[in-house]
Amino acid sequence: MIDSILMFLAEHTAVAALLKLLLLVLGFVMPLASLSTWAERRQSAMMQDRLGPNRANIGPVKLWGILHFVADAIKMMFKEDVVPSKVDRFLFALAPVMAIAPVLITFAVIPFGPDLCVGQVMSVVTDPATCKATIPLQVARMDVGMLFYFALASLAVYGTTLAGWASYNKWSLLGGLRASSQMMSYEVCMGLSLMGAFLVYGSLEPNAIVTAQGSNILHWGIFTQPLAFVLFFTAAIAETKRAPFDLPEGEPELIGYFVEYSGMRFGIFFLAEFIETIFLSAVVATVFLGGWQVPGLDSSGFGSLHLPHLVVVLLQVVAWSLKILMLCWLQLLIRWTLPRFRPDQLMRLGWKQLLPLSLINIIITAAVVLWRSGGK
Amino acid sequence: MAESYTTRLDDALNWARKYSLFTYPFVTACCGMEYMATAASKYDIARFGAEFPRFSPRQADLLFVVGTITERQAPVLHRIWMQMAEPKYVVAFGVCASTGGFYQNYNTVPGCDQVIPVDVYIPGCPPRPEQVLDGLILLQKKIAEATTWVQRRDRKELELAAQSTDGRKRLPVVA
Amino acid sequence: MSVEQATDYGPTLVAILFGIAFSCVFLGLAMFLGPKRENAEKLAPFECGSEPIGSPRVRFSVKFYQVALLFLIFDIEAAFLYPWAAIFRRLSCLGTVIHNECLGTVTAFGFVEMLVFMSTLVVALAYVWRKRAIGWG
Amino acid sequence: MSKADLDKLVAQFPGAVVSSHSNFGDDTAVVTADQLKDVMRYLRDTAGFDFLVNVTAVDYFGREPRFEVVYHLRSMATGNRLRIKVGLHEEEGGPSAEVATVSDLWPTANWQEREAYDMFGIKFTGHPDLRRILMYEEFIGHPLRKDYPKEQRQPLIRRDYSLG
Amino acid sequence: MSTHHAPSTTEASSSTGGKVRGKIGVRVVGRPDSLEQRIYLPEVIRGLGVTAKHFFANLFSRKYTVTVQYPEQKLRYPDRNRGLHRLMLRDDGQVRCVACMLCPTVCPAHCITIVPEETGNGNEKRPRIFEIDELRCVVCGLCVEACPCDAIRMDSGVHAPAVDYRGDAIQTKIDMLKRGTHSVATQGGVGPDWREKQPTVKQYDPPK
Amino acid sequence: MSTTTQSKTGSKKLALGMPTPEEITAGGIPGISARPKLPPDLMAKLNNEELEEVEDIELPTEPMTINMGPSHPATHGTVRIILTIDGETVRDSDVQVGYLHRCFEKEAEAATYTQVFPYTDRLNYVSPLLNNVGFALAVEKLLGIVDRLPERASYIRVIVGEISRITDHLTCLGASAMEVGGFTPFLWMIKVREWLWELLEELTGARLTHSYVRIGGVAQDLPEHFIEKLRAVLEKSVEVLGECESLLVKNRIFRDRMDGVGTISAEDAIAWGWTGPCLRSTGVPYDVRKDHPYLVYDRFEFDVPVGSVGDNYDRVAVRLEEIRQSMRILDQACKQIPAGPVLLDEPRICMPPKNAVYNTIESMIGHFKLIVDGIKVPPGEVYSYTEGGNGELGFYIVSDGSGRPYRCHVRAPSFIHTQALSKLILGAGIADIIPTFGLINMIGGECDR
Repeated sequence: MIDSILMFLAEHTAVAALLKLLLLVLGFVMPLASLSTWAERRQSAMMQDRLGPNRANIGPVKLWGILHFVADAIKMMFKEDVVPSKVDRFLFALAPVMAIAPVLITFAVIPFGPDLCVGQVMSVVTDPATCKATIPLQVARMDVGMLFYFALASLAVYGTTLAGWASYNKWSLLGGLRASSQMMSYEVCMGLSLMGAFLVYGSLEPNAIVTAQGSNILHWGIFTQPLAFVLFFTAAIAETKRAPFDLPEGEPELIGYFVEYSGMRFGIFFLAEFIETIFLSAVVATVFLGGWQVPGLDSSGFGSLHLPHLVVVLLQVVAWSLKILMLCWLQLLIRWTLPRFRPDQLMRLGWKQLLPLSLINIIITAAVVLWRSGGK
Repeated sequence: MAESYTTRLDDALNWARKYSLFTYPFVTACCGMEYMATAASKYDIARFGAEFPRFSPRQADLLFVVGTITERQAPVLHRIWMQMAEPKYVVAFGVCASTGGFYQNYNTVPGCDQVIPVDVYIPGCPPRPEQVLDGLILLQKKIAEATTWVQRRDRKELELAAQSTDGRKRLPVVA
Repeated sequence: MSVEQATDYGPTLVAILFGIAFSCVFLGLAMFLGPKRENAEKLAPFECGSEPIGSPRVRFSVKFYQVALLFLIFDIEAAFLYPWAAIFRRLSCLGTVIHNECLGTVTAFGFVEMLVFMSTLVVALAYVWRKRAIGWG
Repeated sequence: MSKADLDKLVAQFPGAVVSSHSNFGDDTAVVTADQLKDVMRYLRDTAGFDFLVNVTAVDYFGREPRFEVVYHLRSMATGNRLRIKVGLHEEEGGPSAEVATVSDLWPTANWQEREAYDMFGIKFTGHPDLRRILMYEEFIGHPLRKDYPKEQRQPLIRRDYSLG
Repeated sequence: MSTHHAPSTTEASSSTGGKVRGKIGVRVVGRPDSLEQRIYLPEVIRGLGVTAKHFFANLFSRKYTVTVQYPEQKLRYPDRNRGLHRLMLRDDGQVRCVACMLCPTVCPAHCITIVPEETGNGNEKRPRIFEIDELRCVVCGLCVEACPCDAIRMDSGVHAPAVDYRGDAIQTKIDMLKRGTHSVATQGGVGPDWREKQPTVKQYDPPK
Repeated sequence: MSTTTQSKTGSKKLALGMPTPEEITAGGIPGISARPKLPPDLMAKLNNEELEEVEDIELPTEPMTINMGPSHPATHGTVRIILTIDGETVRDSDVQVGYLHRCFEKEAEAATYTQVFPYTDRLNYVSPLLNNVGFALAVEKLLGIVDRLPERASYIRVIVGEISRITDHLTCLGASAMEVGGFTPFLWMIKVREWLWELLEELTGARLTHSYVRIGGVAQDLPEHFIEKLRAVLEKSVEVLGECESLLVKNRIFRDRMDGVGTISAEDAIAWGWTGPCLRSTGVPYDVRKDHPYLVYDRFEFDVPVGSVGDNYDRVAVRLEEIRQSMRILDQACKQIPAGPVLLDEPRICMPPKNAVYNTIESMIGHFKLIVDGIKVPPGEVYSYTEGGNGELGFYIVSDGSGRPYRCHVRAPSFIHTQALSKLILGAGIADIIPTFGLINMIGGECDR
């Protein structure tokens, strides 16, 4: 029964993609994004010696305040939708879509688990290549996967810039301008800093990168490309406009590029930021932390300890989730620790420090790869 | 039957609203120090889900009028209140915002309710964080019971109340 | 079955449609669910509670556009590096590559080619650096 | 404290100093309005009183001269302090009291003179930007004058919501 | 133009007349700029370490957490805390206030309203109406200081509650008497002194 | 309902003598030459010339006028800055204060000297006790009782004043940190402030608006174990301060935000009338406590921290060091404090002890007279100055012999510092306004009074 369903999915990739997308977005990303709004509040509270939201309850159910984000969501949904009279109505409405849709779409290229061997879910699979049919645990597998990611990520800049411009508000305009300059500057660094990893793993396809890293922790990107890890992580936080790079919002300075947005439209920007955090964690996990790989766990199990295929896959999916959670935590820790950059310092950091460093990283990596490929 | 569903929906909405109060702190004066203290670790207004200060009236639900309102400030306050998205609530934080306190002179507004409708008044000069939290809890209660100014206005209760001679409407003593 | 070279773009299309539909549904819901109570002040832009002076639609600093131009140049140049990175091993090997190891002679062709290409990038960067085009208005 | 400075000032400007005293240890010289600028320039450049601590005014309602503008000076080198006062007449319905600005000698006087103008209606001639500073432009009158009632408000906006 | 003190001298002298005093110790604050700081990362990581330490310590043992869960968990206010007003009682349970009008006189906010009436007992008076508008009270405590017969106090240990009608904030005589206790500050007796030791009379116990 | 005064306002504007171009370019006047108020067309011309000087080739851009405040998160709701910006660079600014003008001076004229204390609390509401002390000293100078103050009262005034100074600096630094994005150190600093407030509440009965000092002394003696508790709190505080420092001054990002921003030279600072930590950041070691010692400040050993550059970083560092120095003073004061009365025994000035009021008719009469008429202060004028949280806090009081001040003027350091703001932010970015404004530490209550 299960096998036949899986077989059907293996054959109809579009249906499978939709299902996986629903599973990924509705089952993982959205809950996680919502939860991370709560996590951010609780985590920042813990860092600041306080408790954080813990009151919202439905009858006796309190759930450590998790319900606060439910309240937030419902409230925003039913909040008045103010569209000031002088805004550009179309662009005003388009901006939140442009902010959230690209991030949701790019999740398609992230592999959240290994290929599922149809028909052998309960048995031990030693070589995945021998499977009759597979369902990749990745919505869309493209050989230009990372390029697709960069293309869409740079679309997200439109969301903020349009929001800033369409609002007919000077503060938001400044926020939008800051956002566009910042995101464009760091886009370049981001692409160039990942180049080293592409050189090492010889592919642009995320799943291929993960597979190439293998279960040996020393082959993971963080050890083969430590400089690139730092550069990319920095650039990517800047790209997602999180503190210390949250200049477009920069509340005490500009109030934010979404000054004029109310209710759910504002909520979407709010949510998009958290989704971007998760997405950034996913990319970092994929390229630098071995994606769904578990140290020492091959497709047959831990060394001589053989495990059924389904268990292996589940373990790997869980490992992937844990890596993402950890990276989200790290980002929140950074957010609540560091002060904000100033625009000119931000540009200086991006163009004059990160960019040259990433160029050097490429050259060194290429040289090493060249030297190593001589091999024996 | 349909009515009971809408009541249920309203209850759910009010529940959500009371636990998700994004505040617009209209901080002008001394009370701002206690506002900080309330937001800080010891009293932690975040426990009630009201820790997000939003400096845009579009995104805020609760206007905290913190401190003295002067004649010069009054139009600003009024504009911000007008620009807030519905539903919106107002808390007068401290005696200056409530009645002007001991500033009765040519440039102070004797209470911000001269300019905007107020749902909850918090006494104290400045109020202790405990009093602020009391005020917040009272506001949450009012939201849940749907007796805030905005909710009563939407039900057109205020016009009726203006005509009747309600026993609750005692005038404050003015010396 | 190995990773096929011919990519199936169907799932990608599904993802794009899903992303757009998802966000539009959200937005649409929000538009209709909230109460509406408009007044002239509410529809005016918010500027810290003051009356706005002048319009935000001004010809603002050219610095912002400079960044956009720089981005265009550098990003396009960087885009050429992606395929190079992906096939770097094949470029630097005069034989077949199996498991990341070259079975033939190693050649520095790909490396040198990249250096030449990248030097244009570096020169451009040095130029804008000197011209102080990097920065903020 | 700086009685010597006071004496020197009197010797330098015999016509300008109307009176002087050192009550409560505060050395004070009352000078005439037309020579104020010269006195102040002398004090700043020659006598070493380079720090203008404070400028304010007092309304002695019903007394002549009605207004007094008070300057407090300090010497950063010696720590000596000096108070200079100028009496200003203003007749009911007549032109407002006038005195030369010192904001070109000390930029710090700029706002303080604006404040005195705002609160008392004293005009500082030559001041680059004599606008109201604490009150709003629509306000009529000068609130710190003794004849301005303390509680006379001039609301810009008002609608009483206190009864619901 | 000015001869202000040079910042580099550690003992700049300034010769004001008047009081004798020692030399001024001047300390120039440093502007450390080590390599470690200049390359961002080490100090950033150290900073993250500090906050992470707080995070884990608070997560597992609430080590640094200082939050008071207010409505459930109430702190006891110090004895001198100025809270809600209360009116003290005589031995016979009557209000101590003799309507001398000192407290409305001294109150800078004019929040006290007293309407006196004759007690019919000699020349003594008592308040017919004694109201305090807590929404105007600035909690300065001058009324307590001014009261010549220890009738009004603010040491009730409770704070004024938040209200939703302006009128609800008015404390009436009955409200304030409910919090009152007997005072020993009778004529000829020894009473509590706001300047000396803490009063030893029975404290009002605020309701839980 | 706006009143119909609009039509009359036009005529009230005075025709002003504009400074001639020679006056502007002569520039012998530090500070004021930097930003003359010119007609807009001339201003625009000047700005464009400036632009051409700075950049070689530049397309003409339109300056944008933008309101920062009154209700902007960084302006604390009490100041409005009208900025003319080009990109993010400030080309011109008009700082407008007065949004919190609560008429302290008018209120003081209507209040007895004792009733003024609650008003002084709300001047610089971050360090109320320093204002209390300042006002009390001014009236005491007028009464001629400064030298007769009980010693214990003077020590208590020093102790509460220094605690207040610490809370003032903590709030200033914390808020500045928050505004550049360091929310965590802000909350930690507020945590420390909370400990100090708890102490002050135990002493005075209120957390923030203490109205504790009285003419001739203080209202109440120290409670039991106050000194021990103070020591314990200071010990804890040092630890937290160290942590905050590691997140702020040692952090490169924070340093970058502060270094070289809002720089002012010592000459300019003096010309602009700056005092306090802001003046000291430029290297001028002027501290009223050292230069004109009052109370018992001449008995303590402490240093005056000064900066060397006069930028925002120096203002941060000076304040941090001042917190340490205040702790040093507190430590010495705790050791030296003698026993004795805390209020002058002078029936015409100070309230008699309560049990005397209850028991003796003379005290009762004196008590009534003091409250109804206020303290009778001999006619005269006095200017008294102390070191407030922000600088020289002066009270200029004119008495006509009655129980209420005839005129009570405050020399508010915030007001004077804020004047220089538009000079400091000229040519800086919008992002620089925030720390500069924050570290000038403009306190609405004090600035607008």
